Amino acid sequence: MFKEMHDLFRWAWLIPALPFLSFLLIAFVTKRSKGLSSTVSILAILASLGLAIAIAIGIIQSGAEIVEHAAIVNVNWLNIGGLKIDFGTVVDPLSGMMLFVVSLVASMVQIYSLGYMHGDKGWSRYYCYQSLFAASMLGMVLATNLLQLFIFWELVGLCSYLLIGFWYFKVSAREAAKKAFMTTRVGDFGLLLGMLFLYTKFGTLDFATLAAILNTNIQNVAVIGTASYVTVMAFLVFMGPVGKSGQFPLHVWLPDAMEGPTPVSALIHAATMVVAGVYLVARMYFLFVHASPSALQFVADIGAFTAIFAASIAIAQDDIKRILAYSTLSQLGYMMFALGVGSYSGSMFHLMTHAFFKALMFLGAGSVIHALHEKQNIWDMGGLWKKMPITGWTFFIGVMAISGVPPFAGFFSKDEILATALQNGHPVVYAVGLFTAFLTAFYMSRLFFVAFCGPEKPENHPHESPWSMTIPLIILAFFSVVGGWAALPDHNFAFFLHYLPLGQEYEREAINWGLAGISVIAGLLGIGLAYIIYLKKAIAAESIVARFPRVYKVLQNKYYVDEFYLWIINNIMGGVAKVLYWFDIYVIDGIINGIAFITRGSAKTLRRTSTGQLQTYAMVFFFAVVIIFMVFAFGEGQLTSLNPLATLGGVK
Amino acid sequence: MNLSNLSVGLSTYLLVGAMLFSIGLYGVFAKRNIIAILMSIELMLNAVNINFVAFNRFVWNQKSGTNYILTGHVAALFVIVVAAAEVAVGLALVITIYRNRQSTNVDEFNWLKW
Amino acid sequence: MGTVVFFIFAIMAIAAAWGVVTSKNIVHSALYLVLCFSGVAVLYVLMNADFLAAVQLLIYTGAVAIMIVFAVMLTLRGDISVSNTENRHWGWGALVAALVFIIMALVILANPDWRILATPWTSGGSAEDLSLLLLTRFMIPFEAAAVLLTVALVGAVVLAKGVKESK
Amino acid sequence: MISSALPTTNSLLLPFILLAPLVAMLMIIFLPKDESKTIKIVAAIGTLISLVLSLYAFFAYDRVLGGMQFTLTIPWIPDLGVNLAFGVDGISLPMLLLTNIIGFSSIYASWNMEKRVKEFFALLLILITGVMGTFIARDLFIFFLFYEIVVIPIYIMVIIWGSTKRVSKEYAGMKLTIYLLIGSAFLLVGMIALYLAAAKNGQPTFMFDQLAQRQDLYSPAFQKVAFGLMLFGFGSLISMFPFHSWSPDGYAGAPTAVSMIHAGVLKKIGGYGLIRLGIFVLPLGARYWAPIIAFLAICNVLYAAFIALAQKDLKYVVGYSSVSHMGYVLIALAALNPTAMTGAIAMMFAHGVMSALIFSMIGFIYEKTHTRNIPDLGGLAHQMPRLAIGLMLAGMASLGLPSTINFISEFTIFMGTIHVYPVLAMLGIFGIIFTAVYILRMIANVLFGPRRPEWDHLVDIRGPELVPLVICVFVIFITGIFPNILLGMINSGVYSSGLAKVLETVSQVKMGGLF
Repeated sequence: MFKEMHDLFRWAWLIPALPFLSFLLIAFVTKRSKGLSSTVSILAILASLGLAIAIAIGIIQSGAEIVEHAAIVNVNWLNIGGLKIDFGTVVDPLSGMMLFVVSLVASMVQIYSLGYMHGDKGWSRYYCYQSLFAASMLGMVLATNLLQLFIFWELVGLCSYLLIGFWYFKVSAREAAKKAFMTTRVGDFGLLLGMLFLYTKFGTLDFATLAAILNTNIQNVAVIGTASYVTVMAFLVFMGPVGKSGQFPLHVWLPDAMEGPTPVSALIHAATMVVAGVYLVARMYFLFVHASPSALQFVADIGAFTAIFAASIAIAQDDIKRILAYSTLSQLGYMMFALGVGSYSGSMFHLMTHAFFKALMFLGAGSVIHALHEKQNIWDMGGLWKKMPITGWTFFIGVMAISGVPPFAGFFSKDEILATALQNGHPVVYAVGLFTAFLTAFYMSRLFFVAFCGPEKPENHPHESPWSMTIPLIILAFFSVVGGWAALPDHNFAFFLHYLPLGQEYEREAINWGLAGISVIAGLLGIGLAYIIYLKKAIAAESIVARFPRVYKVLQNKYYVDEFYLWIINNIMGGVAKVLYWFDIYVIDGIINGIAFITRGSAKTLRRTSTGQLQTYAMVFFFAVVIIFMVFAFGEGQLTSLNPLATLGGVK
Repeated sequence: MNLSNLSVGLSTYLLVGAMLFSIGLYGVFAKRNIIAILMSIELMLNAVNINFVAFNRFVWNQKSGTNYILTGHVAALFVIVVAAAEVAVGLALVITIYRNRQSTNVDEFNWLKW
Repeated sequence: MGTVVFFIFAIMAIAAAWGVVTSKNIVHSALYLVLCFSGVAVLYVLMNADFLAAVQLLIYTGAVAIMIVFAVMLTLRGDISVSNTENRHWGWGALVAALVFIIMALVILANPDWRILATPWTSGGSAEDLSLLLLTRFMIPFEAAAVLLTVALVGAVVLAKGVKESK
Repeated sequence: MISSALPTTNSLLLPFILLAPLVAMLMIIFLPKDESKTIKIVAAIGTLISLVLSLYAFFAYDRVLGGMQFTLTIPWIPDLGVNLAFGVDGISLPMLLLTNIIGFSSIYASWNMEKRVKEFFALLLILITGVMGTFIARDLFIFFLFYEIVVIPIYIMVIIWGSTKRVSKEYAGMKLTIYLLIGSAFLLVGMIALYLAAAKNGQPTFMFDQLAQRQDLYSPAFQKVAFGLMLFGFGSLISMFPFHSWSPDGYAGAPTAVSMIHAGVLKKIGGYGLIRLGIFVLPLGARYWAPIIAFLAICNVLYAAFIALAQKDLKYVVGYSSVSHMGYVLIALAALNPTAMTGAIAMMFAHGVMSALIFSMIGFIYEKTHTRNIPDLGGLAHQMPRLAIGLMLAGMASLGLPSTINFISEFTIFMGTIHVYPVLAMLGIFGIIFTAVYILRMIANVLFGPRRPEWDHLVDIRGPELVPLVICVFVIFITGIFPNILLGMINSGVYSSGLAKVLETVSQVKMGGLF
């Protein structure tokens, strides 16, 4: 059974290869034909989806066997003295889950875009980028080593850059794309450095080999070095995810990335690319486990802080996509701190469910924006539920899912994370997580009540979106409901994603309904509060704002982090750049020009000796003859041996 | 003082040549008129010729073998030929320059200046 | 006898050369030049170079001197009595020339190999001997000299005639 | 047939590669002035032949056998030991291929040239020939000869076809030439010193391999001095800080083709020479100077990257960026280990193709808009999408995007240097952030943003103008996706030429450095 499956797993490389082929086809052949481009792209991603589903089924059937022996295929990619890198595919539960999620969301988004991008001038270009993104993302998931992962990691970054700036004529889109690339680049710096240290120390970047070395030699200081060395590497590697997954100091690019087309935001900046960081930490989990506890504690702290930080900002935002963006940040923080507190499977579970419901909500928001002709402010909306029933219902499912209301998907994953946090002795993180869950429920229901309920706005003439947009919504809504049931009856998602640090045995844990109840109550409280404020208007939102004007202003301005970075870039970096440029022009070049000036000056003086008079020249010539003769005749040292007078009897 | 004891040897001729040469050199350095300079050059050439002939007379005369005989004379002859050619071309140049510049004054010829 | 003749004509040649470079009148200079050449011709005779003496008289005292006089005639402007003045650097020129002379004299006088007195002349020196040499041993230089003279002749004509401005 | 398999046989392949552009140049000289189309076609064919032949050489080269192949040795001046010796190994072959790729592209990048076409292409072909000659020479004398040949056409081309911006083109050309000549003067001194030292055993030679074999004739003190001289010479060629200031001014002043060749390959002669002459022949000197080179290299990386941030002229941005990238090559050379060395050569190749592409794109922008001032440009992707793709891909390659050869080169360099100079290498890696900042800023401000009506009349690049784009992009990505094509070759060069052995020996030598 496993053998046969293994044959299937050998074909995993086709999953990224098909979209890549479609990318090449669109770029070089079908570019001019809109219909053909989208058809090629969607067919490719659907084929990948089919293959991903087949592989996922194969993994589930293989059970424990594949957990212990991941199906790895490697082909040499680069082989030079001191550096040997393979390219390959790894099929294990983790990658199988990611393959399924990515290809599902990607194909939904591509189908959805048929309606959303209708009539756009850059249609073929859009599908071209989409295919490239799908290829890179799927390739990243399948990577067997850190460098391969990094290559695709950067490629998804490139696609993100291209797609954020898809409407390149918009200055805001252009700037957002630039910002996204630069910010993630800062994180990549650390990741690259971590990679280099890892290779220098262990001579490989292969995940399996690295894990084996670390697992077997962890006490061996000669091989590993001290624990602090591993810790440093863990911190460096973590910088990459901080950038890519928008964790606290480098989160600034993600909200701005909403300048891209909404399906892009759904795919890249909610469901797939941004979770790449989480995925990377999960892949490299052995490193974090073997590092000193501070590494994982750091991951947990950063994640938890991001979760609450972004959630608090989301409360004060008015733009529907920005609210969703901050919500994404907050949920990413959730996944990150889940990893930090040791809830590996919980984090992956949340990654999956979040992909479903966040993609759903983004696509729903896209549907709304499409219907309202590019209006994004939630206060300009209202009463959309009646006019757009499918969008409304599916969005409602999304809100329920993210708020952690059972039986929707978010409940199970969130609960698992919170339960593990408390169990593993992180009460503060647990509290933060719980409060974030409350905030999440609050701002999501705020969004929902304001935009979809309440009175209609007369100036809006919304209508339900075409089938190409609603069908993906329905499919994603379906997964947002049932996605969490994978954990039933117990917290057994870990069966799919088995990770055993240091040979621990997996223990099946029942859902602690008491803890679950607390988090459900937190969610319901949030929804209720939003209901009271925004639908019943029992408490006027304005009065709250009026009571805490400063707080509101700070929140609305996102704690001024952007301004701070801008100040650094403009004043510090720009200033240094100007100073150095000044130095280059006036000091370095000045020295050069100074030498030239001295040369020219001395030449100006010396040229006076060139009178142009032949007689003077002749005179100098003969005078020189006399002098030379004198030197020969009366001089000492080497020249005397050439003295003609010495041979002639000498005058000396 | 017996004049016949004051014999004339090679070095005497060479001294005469050297004197003529130095006078010619002075002329080349000091004269303004380009024709005078040409004349001074002729003086120097003559000085050289004296040397040729003198060496031929005093040194090679002593040596046996016909190979050396009169080589100095031939050299002098060639010098005269070259001098004649030089004078012809040189004077033609002087006339050309004079036509352009209305002057034979070397002080005014400073085209070689930077 | 020969000694007396030598000194008379050597001193004459040197004095005439002095006259060439010191005379203020360019025509006088030219005449001194003729005198100097003649003196040198006599020195040639004393050194048994009869043919060279004849050539010296013909070419230098004759042709070259006349050409110089012609050139003077063709170019002369202004006062003839100041036609051949010294330039500003004549002092320096004199110094350098004197230094060169002193060095040459030192070399000449210091060299014992050159303290040679005349021995009887044995080598001929007639036009016949020379022509034999020129047409055998120095054939190629001789022809080259012929070519040189022709080129110089043509060159002189072209230069003196002046090139017409081409369109 | 059998004899061709023997490495000792003389091969005429390299002379043909060298002669093809030269013959084209001679044909151009005899073509009438007005036949500008024919002139361009002849130039293109000449370089195409070279390109095809060098591609053949690249793939026909036996990587297992290694060493110098396609050799040709003709004694030239036997008394001095000068041989007309050609040959390529895994180190020089990529550089030869690079020269031809860029040479061919540069002909097409100047396809719209109208001023003194005949002279321009004749000089360009001389330039290409000269650069090629330096890379295939196996004899120091020939190497130097070709290097000097290169300088002259560049000067003339900058002065006549250059453009005046911040500095006048005359100043730029003068600065460029004088820098190179001063560098080569020091090189000449070092070369003669080396020659004399090597001739002590009575058999004078200029051959690189024989010079390298006579290690026992060079005392450590001599090596230090001679390497210092060469470092100055080659360092100013590769724009090592603080001898870099010719580079931005020169590129800004030079016409497109010259910028392409200069930044693309000519600069690399510096790095190539440091390897071929410096490290091979004077390993102890290299060891002594290595920490200084590494330090200056990091100055290059960060200093130039910062300055590039403050630039407004496109060519200045790229000029400083190229100074910055050369820092990576230099620190890799200073690391003195095979991995870094492979990375350095790969980086030279990668940067060459990339800068050729970026300069040709900027050349087209300038040709069409008559400005290179970034604030004046904007939204060019509307009018010229193909050009935008080219510039963007070049920019991506420049900032080391994976799947471009630049990334692998940088990665290899970092891999080779990080354990030799941890702190400096980290600072160098930090430079990639600044690179991203200035490249993205440039791309964003030139290509993207609202449509500007004043550029609506611009026509996108088409026809022959596409050639540099297609070739360079193809090379960047094909070698980036299948790096073994290039890095395998370089690796075989580093190991089979004995460089790895030299490096191993030198790394075991204990000597007091400066730091």
